[in-house]
Amino acid sequence: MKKSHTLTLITALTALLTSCNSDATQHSGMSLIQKSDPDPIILDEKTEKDHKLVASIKKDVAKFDELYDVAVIKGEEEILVAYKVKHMQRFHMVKIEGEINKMLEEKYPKENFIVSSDYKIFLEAVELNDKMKNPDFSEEDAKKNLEEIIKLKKELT
Amino acid sequence: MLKGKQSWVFNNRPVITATGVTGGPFEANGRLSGDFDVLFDDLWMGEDSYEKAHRHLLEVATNTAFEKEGVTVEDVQFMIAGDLINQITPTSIAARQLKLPYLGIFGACSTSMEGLALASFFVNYGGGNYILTGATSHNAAVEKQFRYPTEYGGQKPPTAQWTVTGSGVALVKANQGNESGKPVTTSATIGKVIDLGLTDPFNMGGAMSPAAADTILAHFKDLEIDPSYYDLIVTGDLGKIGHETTFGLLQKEGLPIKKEQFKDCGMLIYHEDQPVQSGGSGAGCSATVLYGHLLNEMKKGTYKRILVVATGALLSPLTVQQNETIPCIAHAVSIEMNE
Amino acid sequence: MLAMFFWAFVVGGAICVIGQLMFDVARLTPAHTLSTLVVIGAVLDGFGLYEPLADFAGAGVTVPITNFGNTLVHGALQEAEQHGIIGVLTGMFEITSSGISAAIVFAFIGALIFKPKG
Amino acid sequence: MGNKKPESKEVEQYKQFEKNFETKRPLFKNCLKAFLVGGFICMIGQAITYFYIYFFSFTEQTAGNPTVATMVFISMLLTGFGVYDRLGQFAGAGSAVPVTGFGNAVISAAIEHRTEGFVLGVGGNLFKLAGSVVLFGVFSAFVVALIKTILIKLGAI
Repeated sequence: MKKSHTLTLITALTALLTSCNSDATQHSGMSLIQKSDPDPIILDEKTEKDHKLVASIKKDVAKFDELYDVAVIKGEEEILVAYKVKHMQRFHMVKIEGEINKMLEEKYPKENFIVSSDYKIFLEAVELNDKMKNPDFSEEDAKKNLEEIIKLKKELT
Repeated sequence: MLKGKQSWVFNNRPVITATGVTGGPFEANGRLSGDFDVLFDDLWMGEDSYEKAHRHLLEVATNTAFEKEGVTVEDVQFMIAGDLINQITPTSIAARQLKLPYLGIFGACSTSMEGLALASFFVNYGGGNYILTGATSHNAAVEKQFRYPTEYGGQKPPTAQWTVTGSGVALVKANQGNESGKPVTTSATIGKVIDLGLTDPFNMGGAMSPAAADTILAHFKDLEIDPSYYDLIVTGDLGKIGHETTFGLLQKEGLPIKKEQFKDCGMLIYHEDQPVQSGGSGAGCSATVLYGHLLNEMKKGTYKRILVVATGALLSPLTVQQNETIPCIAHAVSIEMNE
Repeated sequence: MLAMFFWAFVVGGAICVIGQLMFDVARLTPAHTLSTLVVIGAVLDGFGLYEPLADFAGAGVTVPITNFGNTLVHGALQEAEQHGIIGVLTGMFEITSSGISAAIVFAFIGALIFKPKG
Repeated sequence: MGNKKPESKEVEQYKQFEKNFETKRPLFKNCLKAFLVGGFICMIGQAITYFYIYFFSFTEQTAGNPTVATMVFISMLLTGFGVYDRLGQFAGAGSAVPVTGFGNAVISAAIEHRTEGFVLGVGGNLFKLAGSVVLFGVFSAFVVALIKTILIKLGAI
């Protein structure tokens, strides 16, 4: 067989497997393996009322004992609620998502929610949370970032 | 001349005067590597397809036999040979290069003895001074045709067998009476097609056993002798399972055959630790082992008289897919040392 | 998440054991075995059982060939929701395509650069 | 056509007789090996899935496609280097059932028949082994999806 070709292939493979492992910070990186419990975030004008709202949302969602670790992000229109389901409960993930939606709709009729149990969404939420800590990460960027997350969630097949 | 129902006796004792035996890398690691004339360390043998490599095996074996005997194509009258590939093209194409009058034969893995029996018959009755006969198989080429692509990760059951990569050819020569110390063919028994309903292409040994047993029994019946006449009765490529089954069948028929005088080429050719499941198989199996190892042993004096029973499973991928049972055959040739 | 690896291993392994039993007990050829498994996957998704399994065991059920049947049905149903019956045909390869196209592309590349080892 | 002729007594007797000499397939050992190897392959698949979730914008739902593609790519390398057939002899269904086995079936056929040219050889034999999987996968999927869609349209579900 032709050595040169196979070499290129191997390098290609290794390149693929080792590429761009920079853009996941320690905190978010660990957030899949262990409970990270991020604080709720608010992306538009942060009134006392908003703070209460997101805190209570987080609390209410966390009440479901099928799941652990809840992240809440309040954008202008939508509120993103991402959570992790205890493994043995993953069979019922669809049902759980339904129940949470229902609960939120009833309890906070004014808000419109985007609920996801997807690791990726949670991961993004936590990353966004980290980025917020950085002062030169503007509110605009944050909002763009949230839109992207929501787009991700929408394209779930 | 015909003796009994299906056997010939060769009163003029045709001589197996020279042989050529080639093998592949897997055989080079085998138990009988010392008995091959030429061993290739690569399955491709410098050709660009397995089928061409297959043909190359036969060509090299043929030239080796010619050189040993010191003859050229001119001295040889006929070529009687075959292999396992569709329409035995590798052998036919080799015959094209050799420009010899050619009889292509197909007896699956029994081709070697079918050829030797016919060649001996011709020579015995003055049909030629020199007749070239032999059989060839190439593991990858045969796997490709009968099983899966060679790189496909299919699991072979313990009943499966490993197709030998190798070619064994012999020059059968009219006996001028001055042939002492040379092996001669004294009789042959042509087998019937026997099919006892086995369908598993991964258990050829089991399928071929009844054919082997039938031919062996017929041989002793026709020639009115018993197994003690031979130092060795060797089957072609039954493998472990077929070997034991056949031995069982022969005992059931009350044939006084002893375990130690009953062997199988498919079990001789490889080491225990080689991944060949039940043993070796293929047209090249009996050909390489007989024309290499066994004749060498006879010249050493280990055996005086042997009976070689080459077995063949006459199936094709098509018949297998159409759930046909496996028709099998076996041909026996008796070889003795000329005092 | 570590639990995910564990269950992927167990469930994936179990599916392979089923395959092995079809080889050795039912004496099916690989082609028959795999075809059967694909059909099973399709039927399971028809009953809506495949997705919960995938949520639970991840690659344990998305890597075995059964997933091929599952994704085919999935794509068909999704498309059917939007375009009605005809979507069943058009949507079939919506999701599955990657597996087949990858196999075809890499097979050709393989044929270009590799020779069978025998 | 599968000609199932009524089996004669002789055939029956011989089949029984032959069974005694046949080496039994090591069922338990085979199953164990299939379980371990198959499970391991799936675990690698899981790792690749998480790799795509982490470093690219794939969610749990969408990461399946790149994962399958990557597995098939790996199986091409293993097939080409002559490893996969040995693995198959050891693992049986453990390496045949995962999608890598599907890849191996297609790729091995392609490599094998290149000597007959790229059009008639590779092209003609590509799906020699895997074709049946595609056929039955697609057709059963069609039937299942059709039935389900009709039932939904009729409001049965």
